[in-house]
Amino acid sequence: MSQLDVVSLTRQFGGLTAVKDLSFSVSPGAIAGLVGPNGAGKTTVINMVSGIDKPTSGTISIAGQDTSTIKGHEFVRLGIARTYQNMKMFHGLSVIDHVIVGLDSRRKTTFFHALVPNPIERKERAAMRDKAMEFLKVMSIDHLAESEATTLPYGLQRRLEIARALATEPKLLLLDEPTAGMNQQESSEVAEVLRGLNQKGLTLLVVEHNIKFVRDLCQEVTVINFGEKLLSGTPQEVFNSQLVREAYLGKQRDERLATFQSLRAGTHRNINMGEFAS
Amino acid sequence: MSQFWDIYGITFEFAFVLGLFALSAFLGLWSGVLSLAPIAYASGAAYVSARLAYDKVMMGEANYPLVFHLFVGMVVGGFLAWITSFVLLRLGSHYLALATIALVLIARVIALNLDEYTGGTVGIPVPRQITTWHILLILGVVSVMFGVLRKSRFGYSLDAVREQPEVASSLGINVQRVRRYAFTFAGVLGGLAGVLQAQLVQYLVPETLYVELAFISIASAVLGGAYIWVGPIVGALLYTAIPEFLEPFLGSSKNVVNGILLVIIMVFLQRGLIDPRQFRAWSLKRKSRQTKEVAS
Amino acid sequence: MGPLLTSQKKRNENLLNLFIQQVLNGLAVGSAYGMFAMSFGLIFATMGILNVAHGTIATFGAIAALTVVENWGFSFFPALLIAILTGAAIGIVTDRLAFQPLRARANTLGYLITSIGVWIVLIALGETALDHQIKTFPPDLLSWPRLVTTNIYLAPGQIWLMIIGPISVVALYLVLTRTPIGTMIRAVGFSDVWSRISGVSSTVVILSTVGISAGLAGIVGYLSSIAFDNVSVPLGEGLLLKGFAAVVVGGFGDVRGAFLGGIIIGVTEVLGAQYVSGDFRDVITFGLLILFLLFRPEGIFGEIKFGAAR
Amino acid sequence: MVGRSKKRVLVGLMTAAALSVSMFVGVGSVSAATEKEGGRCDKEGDLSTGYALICEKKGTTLTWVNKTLPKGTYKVGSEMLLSGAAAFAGVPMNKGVEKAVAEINASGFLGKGAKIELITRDSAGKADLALAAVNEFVANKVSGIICCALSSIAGAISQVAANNQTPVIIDAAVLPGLAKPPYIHRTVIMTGAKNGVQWQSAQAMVKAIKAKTVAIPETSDNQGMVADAVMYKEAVTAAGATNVISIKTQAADTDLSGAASQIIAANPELVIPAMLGGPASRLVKALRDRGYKGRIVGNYGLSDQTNFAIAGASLAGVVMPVTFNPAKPINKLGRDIVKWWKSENGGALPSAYPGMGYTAAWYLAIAMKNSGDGSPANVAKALNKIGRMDSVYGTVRFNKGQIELARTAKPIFLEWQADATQKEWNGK
Repeated sequence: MSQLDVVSLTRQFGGLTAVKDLSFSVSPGAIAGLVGPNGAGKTTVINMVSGIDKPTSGTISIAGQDTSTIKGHEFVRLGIARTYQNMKMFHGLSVIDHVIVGLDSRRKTTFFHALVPNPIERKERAAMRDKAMEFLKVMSIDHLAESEATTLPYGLQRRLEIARALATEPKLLLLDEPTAGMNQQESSEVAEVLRGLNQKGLTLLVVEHNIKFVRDLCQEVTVINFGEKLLSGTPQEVFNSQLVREAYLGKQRDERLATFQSLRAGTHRNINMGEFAS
Repeated sequence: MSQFWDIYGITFEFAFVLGLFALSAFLGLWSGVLSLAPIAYASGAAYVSARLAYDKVMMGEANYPLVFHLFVGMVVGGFLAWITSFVLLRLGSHYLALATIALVLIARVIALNLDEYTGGTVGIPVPRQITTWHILLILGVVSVMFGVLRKSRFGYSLDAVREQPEVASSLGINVQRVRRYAFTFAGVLGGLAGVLQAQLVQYLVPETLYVELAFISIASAVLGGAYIWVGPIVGALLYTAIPEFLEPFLGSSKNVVNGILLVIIMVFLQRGLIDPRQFRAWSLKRKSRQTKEVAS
Repeated sequence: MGPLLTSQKKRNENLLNLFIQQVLNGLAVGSAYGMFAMSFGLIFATMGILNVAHGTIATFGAIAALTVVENWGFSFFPALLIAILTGAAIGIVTDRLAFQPLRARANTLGYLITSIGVWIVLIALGETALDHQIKTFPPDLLSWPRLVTTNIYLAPGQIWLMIIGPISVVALYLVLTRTPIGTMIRAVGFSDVWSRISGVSSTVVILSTVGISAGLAGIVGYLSSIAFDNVSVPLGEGLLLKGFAAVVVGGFGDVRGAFLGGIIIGVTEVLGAQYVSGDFRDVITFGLLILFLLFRPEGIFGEIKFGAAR
Repeated sequence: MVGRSKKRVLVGLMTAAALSVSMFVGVGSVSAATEKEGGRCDKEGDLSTGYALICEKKGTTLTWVNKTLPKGTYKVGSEMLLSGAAAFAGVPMNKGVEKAVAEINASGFLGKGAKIELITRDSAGKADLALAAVNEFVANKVSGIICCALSSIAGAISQVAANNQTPVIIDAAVLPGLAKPPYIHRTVIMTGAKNGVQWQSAQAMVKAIKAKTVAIPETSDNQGMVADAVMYKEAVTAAGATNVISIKTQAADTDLSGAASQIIAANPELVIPAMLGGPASRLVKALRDRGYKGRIVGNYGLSDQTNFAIAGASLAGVVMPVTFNPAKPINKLGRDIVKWWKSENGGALPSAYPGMGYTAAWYLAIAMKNSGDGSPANVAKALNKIGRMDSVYGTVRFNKGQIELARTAKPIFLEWQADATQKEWNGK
């Protein structure tokens, strides 16, 4: 049984088809890559897999369970966590607070515990702080626990984002362009971190257009363009293919259309301007 | 001091109650929702409480105790908020803001037309039972609640939902439920504040709790800082105190100065007067200075 | 039998005439609400500004026109131009002073609060300008066209509302859909990021949007104050409250919807007062509002066509 | 159904409470000793020199005010509508109050070196601001408070002031039952009372034109106007009208053309708007524009000169009862007020509002003078002893804290002319 099975996935926005009849799967314990030029529909796919968006047709199964009737916030229970291309930090919250938010699904207190001072709440709060600190240590950012998250450098924010996702104790971690806006040095650090997590048993699905990063990190790769699958296989097979090269050479073409699609998709909220600078 | 309190006591009482209204507006903002609806719930709650008191008094009986009225206010406010939340929270943010304004307009029309119960345009007298101490006590209790809330699981959820609802959802937070809780709790607070406001004015007409108060409570919350509960209270105090302070000097042209002040504050302090981020920055700076000193 | 039948027929005729008269009254006031809702909605959809001072801008359009008519003997059309220019000028000045400084971290809430500040100031200034009175335009300003039959009467102001209302919808719709500046306005409504990518100068777009919207508010203030004999601060406040309602009914994402919303509110209001009860008039209007909130929360035209809500 | 009928009874009680006392105390039913004694003391004083009749003790002769206040400053609180929708009335009223206080201080009326310090607060018609102002006044130990143009606010304020034993002079709010001695007094003439001048004007017109169908449009969200509409209906029915049509409008209505069409379709011979001045004149214009040919009877709000700026020549033929005719003041006091107003306002005639403020302030000042020490409690006592005083309305008397025109006072019915003047109605 695969960790993730995507079958005939299609997503349309009005007249635009962002993803078309896409199928692929991720084996348990693997580091998988989903690759394609900007605007190929990668983020749309990951949005659907993480429950933020619903497919127009097709099915997504996580560890064998069909997700079509599952609500967005319940995907956590299936062991899905994700990061974002543009990170989406909570303004005004400190680093440790971000991880505490990630721990929400593990908390036992209810709304009514939140109104009156009570020992149950206090105890849980302390426990959550300790727990959050562990995740910060895993990502080696525990010394920044009290800093304002949005003031951190790019690379550290990325680590924090992964820590926040790990706090939900996922089995499958989805990473949307984890190296966006990073230099070579930072990219390889991230790759190192991810490898470490994978060794502890976490399955990873990395969405990227940085080919080198994917080639070095991933064991299985699926390439999509204009929402459709070009091919899938091992990195060697995929990246030597003529088809993929062409797709990448032509990647600048219609970039604006692609941006437009992501805008339509409602994912433009905090668009990272660096993305479009090239 | 006593002289001062005699003169300005009632102003402070109104300011504290405005603080409660501002807190209920703040709760909406905290969950990422711009809602003026608490005033509509306050109106409903105040009318129910006033009517109950009126019936008692007209029958020559003793009024219900204050606690009863406060309880009624909270229950009515919370119930109305909970019921309407199912419709309102479906709406997108812009529509929601408009729809809640519409709700306040609707509340007035209902109050005018249920004149058998509300007295219509004539209004309904409200016996005053509260003292300044009651109001302070209530505000104190509510403040403590907000203090606890902020660091609780629910407070974190609210922070996350306000900043990044999508992320919150993918972290397992039920965004709609968090918003509904906040919305209902805002209704409870609104109902409570509505009963207090009616008792302060001692008379209830449909315009006592209307659009203007809705805008003022939102403005107070934002002016004081809509990122921590202290903000709305400070905002409400300022919003009440500034005109009172300007009145002797400016007379009726005080309104122009008031308006300009509001714009200036918003332009230069976009996060309001009380900004927790600023505090964190200061405390971090102090800490780092201390560590430096230790190191050297 | 003969005379009885005739009187019955005459009575039916009178009832029909009354109905037509009231529908026309409703269309006139609805046209005012609709135009206002359109201008209010445009600025809300495009820039996220829920401008509560918008009604007072309409009042200022009327005040400025009244001033030039009374002092310099302006006629109808030049005064209309003055109303438009005044509305647009106040809109642009308040935008530069109060809204522009917030734009870097644009959010609806900040705009709302500053617009409350602007509102307070404009009301105080308007009351001073009018010396706390209600005023009207001299009757000889506008004496045509006038519709008078035995049973139906429409004042020239009402007729102009009914003429300019639909014209302004069509014009605004065409401007937004067929012209480069309209495309840019929609793009800004869609996402300011998108417009930045496509190299649209946001200042030009913002100023044109504010100018069009506030200028339209000036027109509404001017025409309504003529049609309803009411140059006063409450005129604008009334337009604002009904404008909220119209925008909820019609939706603010589409100028046609907003206008239609205003027409629906206007006609319901007048017919409700005539055939149900003046006391229940607002109940009917706001009942309609609740129905729309329940069953058609995104307005008549449903899907948002122009500015996407951010 | 039982519950519902019980509710109705309660509402009845509620309304009765609101309408109590003075609704049913019309002109001519004055009881107290003041009237009897007044027969002997009918030489009227001139207020501007500081006289009013005081009934020191029930059953004794009315006497002139003869006490004075010791040297010092005596505070008076004044809650006014200087901004907001009702400022059109509040601003001139405030000028009347200020004028009276200036006269009182300049003439040394209260006593040598005794002066009034006026504390004016703008409530903009908001109950919370008004209450805050009253509390401030009470804390400042004012001798008395002049206030309240809106009935809804008057109720709340009166309660607070009475609890603090501070006298209140209501200058404009007309809801029946607001005057409640010893602390709450009212100096606005209840023209809307049963058998009052409005009642008389409506009946006179119905009889003059033998009207059968009468339309009564009302401002249905203003409690004073709603009460007026009820009174009008009773009056015209009693005078012989058989078909009375009620039309509801609201104070903030943008458009009155619907209401006008509705009235015209009903084809009445007489329209009596129970509406505020501004909307009433807008309705008159809308009616005349639509070809309404019948008669119109208004209230004093319609007599204000500013209405001509709204309705113009459409007002011609509109008849309204007034208690003060600025074009033809009945006494020196009235002439002085008109002269003063004209000189301050480029020759324009005053509305009724400055006279209302002026009267309220003088009423309070007379009581302050007679209180001996200016303390609120004694001022309240002194207020209750004022039997008659001179005013712009002529000699007025006080009955249970409510001002009334003397029984002999002939109502003045004015008729608008097409040239913006007003003449006394000839009864046709």
